[in-house]
Formats: sequence, C-alpha cells, structure tokens
Amino acid sequence: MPDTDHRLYLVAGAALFAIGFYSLVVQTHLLRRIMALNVMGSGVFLVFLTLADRTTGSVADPVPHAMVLTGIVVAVCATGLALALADRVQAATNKVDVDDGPDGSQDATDAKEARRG
Amino acid sequence: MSDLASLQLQLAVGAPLAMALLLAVRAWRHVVLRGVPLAAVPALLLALAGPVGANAALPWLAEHPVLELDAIGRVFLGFTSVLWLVSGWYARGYLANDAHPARFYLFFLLAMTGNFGLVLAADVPTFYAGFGLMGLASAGLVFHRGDAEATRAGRIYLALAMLGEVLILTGLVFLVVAGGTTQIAELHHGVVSRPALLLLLAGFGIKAGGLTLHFWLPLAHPAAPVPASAVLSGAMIKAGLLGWIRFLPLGEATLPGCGFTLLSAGLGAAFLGTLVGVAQTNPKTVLAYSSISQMGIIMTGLGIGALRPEAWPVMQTAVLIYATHHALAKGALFLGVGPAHAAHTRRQRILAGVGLLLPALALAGAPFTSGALAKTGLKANIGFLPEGWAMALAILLPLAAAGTTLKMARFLWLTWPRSGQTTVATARGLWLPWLFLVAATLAGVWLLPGALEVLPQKLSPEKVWDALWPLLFGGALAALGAWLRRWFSGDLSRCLPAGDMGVLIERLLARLHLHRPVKDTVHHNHGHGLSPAHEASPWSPRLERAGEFLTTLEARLRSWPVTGALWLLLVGLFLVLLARAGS
Amino acid sequence: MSIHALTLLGILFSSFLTGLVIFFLKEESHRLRTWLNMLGAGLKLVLVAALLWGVHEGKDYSWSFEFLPGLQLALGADANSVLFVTLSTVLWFWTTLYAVGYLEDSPHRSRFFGFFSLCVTATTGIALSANLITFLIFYELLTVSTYPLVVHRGTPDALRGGRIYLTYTLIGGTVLLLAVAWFSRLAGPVAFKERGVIEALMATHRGELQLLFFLFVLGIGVKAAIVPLHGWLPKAMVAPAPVSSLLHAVAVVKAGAFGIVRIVYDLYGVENAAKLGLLPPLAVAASVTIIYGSVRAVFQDELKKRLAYSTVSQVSYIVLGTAILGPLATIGGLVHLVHQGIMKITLFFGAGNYAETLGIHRVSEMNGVGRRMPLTTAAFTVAALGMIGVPPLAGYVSKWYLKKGAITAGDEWVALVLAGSSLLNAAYFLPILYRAWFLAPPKTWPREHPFGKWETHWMLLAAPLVTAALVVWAGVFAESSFSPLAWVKLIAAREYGP
Amino acid sequence: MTASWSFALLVLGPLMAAALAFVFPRRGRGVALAAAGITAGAWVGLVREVMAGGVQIQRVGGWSAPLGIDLRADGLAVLMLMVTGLISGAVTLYSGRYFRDAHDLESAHRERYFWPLFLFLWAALNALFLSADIFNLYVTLELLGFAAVALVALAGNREALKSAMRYLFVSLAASLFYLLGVALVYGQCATVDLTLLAAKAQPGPTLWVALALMTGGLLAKAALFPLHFWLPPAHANAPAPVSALLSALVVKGAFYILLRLWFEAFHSLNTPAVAQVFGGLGAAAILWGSANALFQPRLKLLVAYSTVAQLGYLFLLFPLAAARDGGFLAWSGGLIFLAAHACAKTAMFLTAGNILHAAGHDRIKDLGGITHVPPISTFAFGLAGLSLIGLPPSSGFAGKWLLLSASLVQGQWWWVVVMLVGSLLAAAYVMRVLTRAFTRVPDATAPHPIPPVMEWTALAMAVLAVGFGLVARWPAELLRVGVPWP
Repeated sequence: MPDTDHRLYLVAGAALFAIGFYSLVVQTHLLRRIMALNVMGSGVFLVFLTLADRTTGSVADPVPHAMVLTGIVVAVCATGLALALADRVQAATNKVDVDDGPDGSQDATDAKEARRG
Repeated sequence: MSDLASLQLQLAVGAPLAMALLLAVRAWRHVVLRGVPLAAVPALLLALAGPVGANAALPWLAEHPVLELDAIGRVFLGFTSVLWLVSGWYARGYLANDAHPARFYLFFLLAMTGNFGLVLAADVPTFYAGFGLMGLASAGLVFHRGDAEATRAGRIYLALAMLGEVLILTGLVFLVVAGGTTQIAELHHGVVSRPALLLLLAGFGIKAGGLTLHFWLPLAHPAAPVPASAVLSGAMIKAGLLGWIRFLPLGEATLPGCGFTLLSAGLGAAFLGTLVGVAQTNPKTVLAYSSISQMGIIMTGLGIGALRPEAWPVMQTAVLIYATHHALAKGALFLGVGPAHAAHTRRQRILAGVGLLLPALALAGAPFTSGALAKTGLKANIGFLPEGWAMALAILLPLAAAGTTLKMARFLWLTWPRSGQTTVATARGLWLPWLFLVAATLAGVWLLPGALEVLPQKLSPEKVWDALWPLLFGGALAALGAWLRRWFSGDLSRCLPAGDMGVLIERLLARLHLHRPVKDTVHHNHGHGLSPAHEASPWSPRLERAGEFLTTLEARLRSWPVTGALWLLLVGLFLVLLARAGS
Repeated sequence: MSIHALTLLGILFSSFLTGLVIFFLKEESHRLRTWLNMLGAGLKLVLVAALLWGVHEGKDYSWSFEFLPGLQLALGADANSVLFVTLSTVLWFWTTLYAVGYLEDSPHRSRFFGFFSLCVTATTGIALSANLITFLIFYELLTVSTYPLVVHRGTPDALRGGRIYLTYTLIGGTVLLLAVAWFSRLAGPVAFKERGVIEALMATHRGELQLLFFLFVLGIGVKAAIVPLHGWLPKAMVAPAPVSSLLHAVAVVKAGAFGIVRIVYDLYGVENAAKLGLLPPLAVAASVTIIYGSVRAVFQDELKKRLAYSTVSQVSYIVLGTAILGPLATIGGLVHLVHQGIMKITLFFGAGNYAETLGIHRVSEMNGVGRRMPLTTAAFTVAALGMIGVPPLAGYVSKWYLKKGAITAGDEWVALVLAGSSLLNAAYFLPILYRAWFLAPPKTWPREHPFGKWETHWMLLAAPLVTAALVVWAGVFAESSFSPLAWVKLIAAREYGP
Repeated sequence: MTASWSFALLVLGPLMAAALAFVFPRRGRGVALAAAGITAGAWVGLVREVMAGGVQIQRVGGWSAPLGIDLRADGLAVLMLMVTGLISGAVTLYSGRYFRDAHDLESAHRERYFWPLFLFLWAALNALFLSADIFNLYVTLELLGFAAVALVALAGNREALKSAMRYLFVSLAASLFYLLGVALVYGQCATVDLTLLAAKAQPGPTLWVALALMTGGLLAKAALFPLHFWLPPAHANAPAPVSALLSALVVKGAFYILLRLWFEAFHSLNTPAVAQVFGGLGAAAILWGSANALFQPRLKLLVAYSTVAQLGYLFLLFPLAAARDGGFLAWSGGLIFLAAHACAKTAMFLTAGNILHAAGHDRIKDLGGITHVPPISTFAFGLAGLSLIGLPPSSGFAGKWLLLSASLVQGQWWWVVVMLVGSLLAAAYVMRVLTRAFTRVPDATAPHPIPPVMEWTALAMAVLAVGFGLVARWPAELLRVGVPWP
C-alpha cells in the first residue's frame, strides 16, 4: 500500500482531532462539548489504526488494535460519566450551556469584599 | 600596708554608703537621720591622723589597691570632710520641718560617699565611680526643693554633669590606654595623649565651673538647700580641681596649649564672675558667682604649672592652700545665710554680722587672713611665667581680688542682718555648726603643709600693702556702687540674669523645639482591651488595587478560549524547541 | 550516646517538651502549668550549670545527626555558646516566673506558655548550634515561635505589630538562607570554629566572601535591629511585657547579636574579617544605629517604645565590639551581650509592673510612681543608670572595655560615638527617674489594680529585683573570677589565641 | 517472591476494597482501613526488596514487553507509593468521621459513593506509579481522572458540579492529547515500554510531535500555569478530604509521567532549552499562584492557589536535574519537595475542612471570630504552613535547600531568586490566615464542635510534613535506586 494513503489517513485523523479540540474550546453547550471530545477521540483512533499498518507485511500489527479497543472502552466510559454529570449540572443550574464567567471560584463577586479580610 | 590603715580607708568611704543603704530600712530611718553628721567623721579622722601612703585593696573587687591616701588626697580629704561634717550637722536643723528629709539625706550621703571615694581613689575606675556617684547624687540635692527654679536648675545641672562625666570617662580611657595602667600613681610615666588632655580639660572644667562651662553653677548652687549648696560650692566643685591635679601631667611635661587655656579661662571666669555676680539679688547666687571667679583664680595657678613644669611643686602647695581656704570660707558664707536671716536679737545680729564678715574678708584676701596667704602663694610664682603673662597677671590678679571684694560687699549688703526683719526661718541648730565652720576657716589653712613657709614673705610690709590695696579699691568701688544706686534703681539681674550663658542656650533650645509635644494618640488597646470586631485590610490601598487587577486578569485567563489557545501554544512551543534541538 | 551529648539534648528538650505538653493543657489547669514551667526552667538551669562547669574544664560537648545527605544537625558547646545559653536560661527562668504572675487570669495562657517555651528552645538551640545550617534552623524556628507571642493580645495593634515583625524577620531569614546555602556551596558544610574556617578561601574567593558577609549581616541584622533594619522592634512593643523582655533581652535581638558574633568570630574569624576589610563598614553601621536609636528614644513618650529604641542602640554595642579588632573590644562587646540583657530585662519588668499595677504606659504618667512602687522603681533606676553607664554598674564595665578597645585599635572616633550615646541615654532615662522620684504622684492612677501585701504581685516583684541585683553584681564584681566579664575574657583569649 | 505479591496487593488491594465498598455501603470505612493495612504491608515488603535488590520488575502473566504488561518499582515509584499510602491513610481516618455530619442530610448518601470512588482512585494511583509503559500510564491516568471528577462532583452543589464538569472536559482532552502522542510514539518505535524506548528513541519529526502532544496533555493535567484554569474551582469546591487527595496526589500523577518521559524514555530529547522552558513555566506558576493566593476570599481557594504555586517548584526540577553536576541534588530535592507538599497540602485541606465544619463557612475575613477556638486545627495549619514556606527544619525546607544548592552549584542563580521570593509570598498568604487565628473578636460565635479524630488527623499530617524533613536523608537514598540517569 503506497504511503500517500497513510499520510491521507494521518491528516484526516489530525483534522478530526483539531476540529474536536476547537469546538471543545469554543462551544458552551455541554452536549456539544461531549461530542467534540468524541470527535477528538475518533481522530486519535484513526491515527492509531493507520500506524498499525506501518509494517508492509500481509498482517497488520495487533498491538495498536488492542490499544484502540482499550481506548474505545475508556472513551465510552468517559462519555457515560460526562453525560451523567451534564445531567446533574443541568438539574442544578437548569442550563445546558455553562458560561465561563464565575465558575466555582466566584472570583469576580467575592473578590472585592474578600480583600477587606 | 597595715590592716588598720586599710580599714580606716574603707571606713571613710564605707560609712556614708552604709548609712545611705540603711535609710532604705524604714525602721532605722530616724536613727540614721540623727546620725548623718557622723558619716563624715571617719574621713576627718583619716585626714588628720591617717598615715600617708596607706592603701586598701579589695581583692574581690580588683587585685590592685583601689583606695590610697597621699599628700594631696589628705589635704582635699581634710577640708572636704570638714565641710560635709558641718553641713550634715547644719542640715539637721535646717531640714527640721522638711517634707522629704529621708530623700535629701539619701542623696546627701551618696554624694558624700562619691566625694570621699574620688579623693581617696587609687585607680582610675574607682575615681570615676566616685565622681559619677557624686555628680548624680548631687542632682538629687539640687532637685530637692522641687519648685520651678529648682527643677530648671536641676535639669541644666544634670545635662552638664552628664556631659562632663562622659567627656571625663572618654578622656580617662585615652589616658589609661596611653599609660598602660589604671593606677593613678603610675599613669603619667606614659606618653601624654592629646585627646585625653582635651577631654579632661573640658570634663573637669564643667565641674570646676571653668569659663564657658560654668553657667550651671549659679543656677544649681542657690537652688539647692543651704547645707547642700555649701558642699556643692565648697567641696564638690573642688573635685574638678583634684581631677586636673591628678590627671593632667602637671610638672612632668610642658603643655603650652593646656596652660594658656587654663590661664585665659581662669582669668575670664574671675572677671565674668565679678561682672555678673554683683548684679545678682539673691545672695546665694552672688556666692555662686564668687565661686566661679575664685576657681578661675585657682585655674590660673594650674595654668602656670602647666606652662612651667619646674614651677609645679611650689604651685601645687599654693593651689592646695587656696583650695582649702576657698572651700572653708565659701562654706561658712553659705551656711551663714540661714542664721543671718534668722537673727532676731541684737546679740544674734552682731554675732551673725561678724560671722559673715570674717570669711568675707578672708575671701577678699584681707591681710593676715587665709585669703591673703593663699593669694600671696599664688602671686609668688608668677615669676615663672614669660614676661607678658607675668605682667598681665601681676595686674589682673589684684584686680580680681578687688572684684572679689566687690562681690563680698554685695553679698554682705544683701544678707546683712537688719533689725526688724521677721522671717519664719527658725535658726535652731544652725548657729553652732556655722560658727564652728567660721572658726575652721580662720584656723584651718595654717595646718596645711607649706603654709608656714609662705608665711614669712607675707609679713613684710609691701606684701601687706599688696594684700590691702585691692581690698580698699574694691571697697571704694562698692561704696560708689551703693551711692550710684540712689539714682539708678531697677534690677540689674534682669539684663544680667543668673546663669548668663545658660539662659541664652535655653532660649536657643526652645527655639529649636527639641522637646516636641507628644501627640496624644489613643493607646487604650495597649492594655487587655479588646479590639473592634472588624479589622482594617492587611494590604495597603495600592496593593488592594493590584489585587483586584490580578484577580480579574486571572478570571480572564481561566476562560476556555484563552486557555485553549495557550494550550495549543504550549504544544507548539515544545514542538519548536524539540525541532530546533533536533536539527 | 555520651553523657555530654545528652546534656546538650537535655538543655533543648527541657523546654521543648514542656512547651509541647503545655500546649495541650486545659486553660484552667493553672497550677499544673505553672509547675511544669518552673520545672522545665529549673531543669534547664541545672543542665546549663553542668555545661558551664564542663566547658570551663575544657570538656568537649558535641552531638550531631545527618538529616540530609551531607547536612549535619550538629550541637556543640564552646565558650561563646555557653555565654549565651547561660544568659538566656537564667533570664528565662525569671521571665517565666514573671510571666506567670503577669498573665494571671488572662486568656490563652496555654498557647502563650507553649510558644514561650518553644521560643526559648529555639534560642538555646541557636546558642548551641555547632554549624551554620543548625544555626539557620533554630534561627527560623525562633522567628516562628515568637510571632504568636507578639500577637498574643490579638488587638489590631498587636496584629499589625506581628505582621511587621514577620515581614522583617522572614525577609531577613530568606536572605540568611541564601547566604548559608551559598556559603555551604563555597566552603562545604562547615562547623563553627574559633578564629574562623575560611583561611583556605581567602586568597581565591575574596570578593565572594565579602558579598557573603554583607548578606549574612543583612540577614541577621534584622533581628539585631541594625538601622535601617530595626523597624519591627518598636512596633513589636505591643506584646505583653514578658514577651518584650524576651524579645529584647533573652531571645530575638540577642539571637541576632549573637549571630553576628558567630559569623565574625567563628565563621570568618575576626582577623580574617579584618583582612577582608569587612569590619570598618560594620563598625560604621553599628555606630549609626547606636546614635540613631538613642536619638529616637529621646522623643518617645510611650515607655516601652522608648525602651525599644534604647535596645536598638544598646544592642549595637555588641556589634560594635565585634566590629573592632582586638581582644579588649571583643570583651566589651561580648560582655555587653550579658549586661544589656540583664539591664534591659529589668527595665521591661519595671515597665510591665507599672502597666499591670497602675495602668501606666507612658512616661508622662509616671509622676511620683517611685512613692507608690518603691522597690520596682528602685530596680528600674538601677538598670537605667546601668544603661547610661554609671559606675560601678554593669553597663559601665562594657562601655569601659569598648572604649578602651576602640582606642587601642586606633579608632578614636568610636570612643566619641560611645560618649555621645551615653549622653543620649542619660537624656532619655534621667527624666523618667526624675518624674518617678521627685514629682508628686497623681490623685488616682490610670487603672490601679490592688495586690494585697506587696506593692504588686510577688512574682512581678521578685523578677526585677533579682535581675537588678544581677546588674549590680555584674558591675561591682566584674573583676572577680565569678562574673560575666571573667568568662568573656576566657572567650577572648580563645578567639585571639596564638 | 514477596515483590510480586506486593505488586499484586498494591494494585488489587484497593481495587477489591473499592468493589466491596460499593457492594456493602455501610462497611466502607472498615473496608478502606483494611485496604490501608494491606497496602501498607505490601509497600513495606516492596521497599525492602527494592532497597536490597534494586529495581523490581513484574511481568504480568509472564508476557514480556513489548507484548506483555510490565509493572516496575524503582526508588521513585516506591517513594510515590509511600506518599500515596500516607495520604490515603489519613484521608481514610478523616473521612470516616467527615461524612457523618448530622447537619447535612445528603452526607450519608455521599459517604455511600465516597468510599468506592476513593478506593478506586487509590488503586489507579498505585497502578500508575507501578506501570512501566506509556500506554498503561494512559489507562491509569484516565481512570485516575474519572475517579477524581466523580469525587469532586460528590459535593453535589452547583459550583462543585460545574467545576467537576470542567475538570472532566480538561482531563479527557488532555488524555487524548497524550494518547495521540502515544500513538505516534508507537508508530515510530514500535514499543511503549519506557526502558525500551530509552534505547530506541531517535530524534525525528514524529517523535517531536508526539512528545510535544504528550507534554501538552500532561501539563494540562498537572495544572501547570497557564493551564491551571481548572484546578482552583475543582479543588476549592470538592469535599475537604477530596481536595486533599486532588492536591496532594492526583496532580502529582501527571507530573510523575512527565518525569518518566523526559528523564527516562526520551532523555535523549531533553535539551537545556526544553528544561529552561519547563523551569520558566514553573517560576511563572510560583509567582502567579502565590500572588493570587494572597487575594483569595475563601480559605480553600487560597489553599488551591497555593497548590498552583507549589506545583511550580516541582517543575524547577527539570532545568536543575538535567545538568551533569548537582543533578541528583535537584532530583532528590524536587521529589522530597513533592512529598513535603503532599503532606502539607493534605494537612491544610483537612484543616480547612475542620474550620468549615466549625464555622459553617471559610471566608477568611470572618474567621477571626472563631478560628482561635479549635486551636489544634490552627496549630496544624501553622505547621503545614511552615513546610509550605520552607522554614527549617520542615521537609519543605529540605527539598528547597537541595534545589537551592543545586542551582547554586550550577550557577543558575535566577531559580534561587524565584524560590526565595516564592517562599516570602507563601509566608504572606499563610500568615494572612494565621493572623485571623489570633484576632480576638468580642462577639465570637460559638463554633460547631469538631470531632477529635478530624483534628488529630490534620495535625498528624502537619507534624509529618515538618518531621519528615528531619529524616529526609532516607528518601534521598531510596531515590538512588534505579535513578533514571543516562
């Protein structure tokens, strides 16, 4: 198999990763962010599988497949956890998109009278 | 050295100290108060009977002897102890109805201890210890009366006394380092150390009321109770003199600078004393000024000694005679103030008059008095001086004597017991000690070594005339002054206030506002008082603003987009670094 | 472990364990706490006495333990350390007694006495530390354990004072840390030694050594309150009187002065320091401090502030003594370490008594206090006169030797500085004495607090009287063989040995 | 022989315990204590093996790398395990009481989930420190992240949930960065085993990209400035024992992997330039974190920011340890500092928990009224602060001293300056809190009494943080075992 395909797959994986990361950063809707993470993940897996075919033998390298499988399992768990958490957040804040203003630390609000102490 | 002698020495210094300490015990206080005069007796005995060269070593204090009785010391101890004895005796009557007798006697005894201690000191630390003790304790005497005048006088006295002691200590250390020993007797085999000379001149000059350093004296001496002023003006003032005699290398090296300083300062003091003294209205102030001029005259003697080492042995005798004479006479005059005021009956008045007149004449140097003797002793040695100075002194000393006469006249004028004066002052127990001292004045000097050698020159007629004309001249001046006084009324002491220079300095200080008024910030929470619940911010306002800026910046930094960008930047940064390293 | 090592550790732990136990005592168990305190202090006293004898006999005390690769935690006792440890122990004993009386029925006593003991542990540790790193450790411990004492009252003033104190001392400590690390890198982990340990480096690292010395003085000078590093001292005055006495006489300031002594004599070696030309600047700094402190003191109306500034100036006598080459000056400086201690502690005890018994905090309120509290005021007077340098009291002895040393070394100007400072001392102490003894007492005192039989609580009275007696003893019997002076002469002999 | 048992127990002990605690919610505390006992025993066995026989390697199921999974224990790993054990033990004791707060209705429900998650986290940590290949590290890191996020969310309130959410996103993204790197590395070298990589790694574009990605991901997880943005809210809003775990251990996991990568697997690529950048970021973290800590309104936020700052010190290890002379000084110094910070931070967060418990809030400016009531907690905070400031003889001082002398030996004086300034700032923010302890307020509110065990655990950790400095020689020796030195 010629290298061009490799490079194509690699670029595609990298692109997925980048897109995922970008939307993770800019999106505020929780679900979108979760999906963004999954997109990133797929990018990584794609790269993995591509590299598995590094050896120009008939049979591909099994180790990456194992790793990808593990990775997918982890990703699934992660998505599950994220969804659960998102649900709780929505319940607590009855919002689905978390803005990044006063996040937890209430900097802006407390800061002023805090400094009296 | 025999233990007896050493015991005597220790007793002379120890007795007053012991009594001072006993004062602390309430129970024994009244006993001590009665016995105060006795404190000086051991010293007196020692002065009369003690063997010269006797010394006392206190092993637990230092290995070398600390107290020693030598010829000079003996003379000083003599008149000093007499003065202390008499004043103590006198004080018993004088303080009969005083508010805090115990306090007075405490300082009195401590000062006495110091005085005897410094006279008998064999090594430098002991001398300085005595000197310091005396200086500080006598401050207590000056403060005693507690009124505004006394307080002011005490302040100024204390300031100068401290200055003096510091200068002296420093000077002494220089001396010790140069001489390589602390034993006074051996000090001067070392080289003469200039700084020491300078510091000691100034330091002892303060005590001795030398010109420009004298101004505390006319304030302090009158402010103190009479018996105290007697010892201040008679005995303690001589400590400065003794200091010079002991620590200036007199008779060993020619010290032109030192000599001329002493001469000029002495003469200056002599005439300034007269000038300001006659203007005073308080008899004790007049006496104080006369002390200044008298000490001035003595300083000229020292000056001669400093200029002409070969002259010192003779000079020393003269100086000692003069010192003794002045101490006793001045003491007698001070003590006389009390009785003179209290003289009611005619007999008392006559007695008081005579009693005042005799020492006054003596001071003025009337023929056949100790004063005449002392003055002759001094004048006899003018010959040692270079021409110019000899001439000058030959003229100036008699004039100074005339000035003394003038002051004495002024003093007698102010204190002369007049009929019909009604003062509350009772004189019970004052007469005896006073008259005793007057007698001592007449007799005392003749006991001194070398006095009788001077005597024969004294009997020659021209000497008598030498002694007499200043007296007459002074008398004439006095009469003139009294006559002028008819037309000119008004208080001269206004324009020439007591403590001449001191007043100026005070004004200067006042101008400088050194004593800043203390701002009354509230300091209640210094006790166990509790604080208000809310406390001010620990940070300064500027820091607070910095903090706000920081936290807002941090908030920005922590927003997703910024961090995401930074994240990628970091990754890129590392990539670049790695690549640059690799290629 | 040898008996000697045990002695050293015992000296430390006698107060350390006491402190720990006291921390967890109930506030109410007053009697037990007092007993513990006195027990610890007494035990320490005994051990130190043993140490004193041993060192005098020339026995070798040392203990060490490697806590980091190549870093020893080392204790030892040479003449220098014994001088300081004895001072702090003796004074601690009386301060404890005083503090017990002073803090009766005030809150947080367990906390107070806990840190009190720790503070003294650190001080003795400083005294006994045998190498630089150990010194550093205890030096910082001292900083930390003193802070709670300074802020003990918890008033805004106290907190502010504490904050300033920490700011100064921690920065100083950091500089010291830097200096120590650097020095160790240069000379390895060296132990203190008489006449210094840097001969080997003198030729090669001259400049570095000079810079290091500067850093050392900068770091330690904060505690020694050398101008301009003295700012914390007057602010720390808000602390209760026993603490002030501790700060000024026993622990903190003393630790600073002692530290400088250590650096000059046992790290650099005074001759080497002179060769490096380090002493003159130090002497100048000390002189400036002496004069400045005294001048500031003159204008303080608050009694403790005045005393604080006087400490600023007095402690620099020690520095000055070390900064002048020659045994005489050394003697003067080191003996002042002791003398200043006993005098200043007496003064603070006095001030404390006035505050506690009559509620007097300012000089202007002290009129006639001598009549109301004669014994206290007598002790106060003795100490004050000693400070001025009135013979034959303790202060006079130190000044005498300092001047003598300065003149022998050819620094006449120093003698004049000392003279000036004596004058200023007189200027700020004598007015107090005058008020106390000569002016009429007011009708009512600011906040009088009756104490039965004596003029004040007996514990408050005993301490100052004893220390005042010490002041007299140290002066009068200076030349005898049982006096601080005698011991200091021994030290000087060892520092300038052949 | 014992070694293999130790390996097994260290990982499986807490894991089994987690399962049990999940099944028997009431028994959580007992189970955790048991797990603590087991791991302690296993650790002792392991450390004796390591001290005696050097690095221990365990081939799981007998398969050897590259196919099999290796577990490996060298000095560094053992040290980390020890710290983990200590902290987890303390947290176990503390939490046993912490979640029994009568005033909080949800607390029982919380306790139910706390124990399994906590034990799971513990297992993940142990596994992480023992794994010998970069993919295993990925897996363990991920598990660690999950547990941590869940624990943060345990607090249940709005802020906690939001910060947990953010924490989760960051940690997942970071892991993906790392995983991508792993993929590239494997593609290049066909192995993930650390030791084999050390031999095989040839500088080349692929590896550069890989390493950059991995580092980026790990930096985010280690919350090194400027990627610390998730840490303060997460640590400040989690329940006290959780905050302790996060600050003391979890962030250290990522740091540990960074060490393994840069000093072991890819030491050939560790150039001075890279090292200086790490150091620079560390320095920035020190200054920025401390400066922010100075102005935080709440106690727990202050402590969290101090974590941001203290992590910076760890990264100073990079420029200093890379150098030839004095390298090991810095290495041991940095890791001793890590241990010191772990203990001190635990003590601080537990104390913060106590104060929160007593006062019902942790607004610093209002603590004056109450803090002087629980003196033991104050004392603990003070001692921990001692170690943070790095005052002798605390362990913080020991670590700082070694770093200082290393940088002096190498003449990199700028780090000296940063460290000293950092200590001063630390002093400033610690004192900001302690000052309150001494403030006396007339109307001091009667505090809610604190269970003794909570106070004493905090104090114990604080004492450990200080006392550890006196025996710091021992870890220094331990670290020599299998020190990853080229």
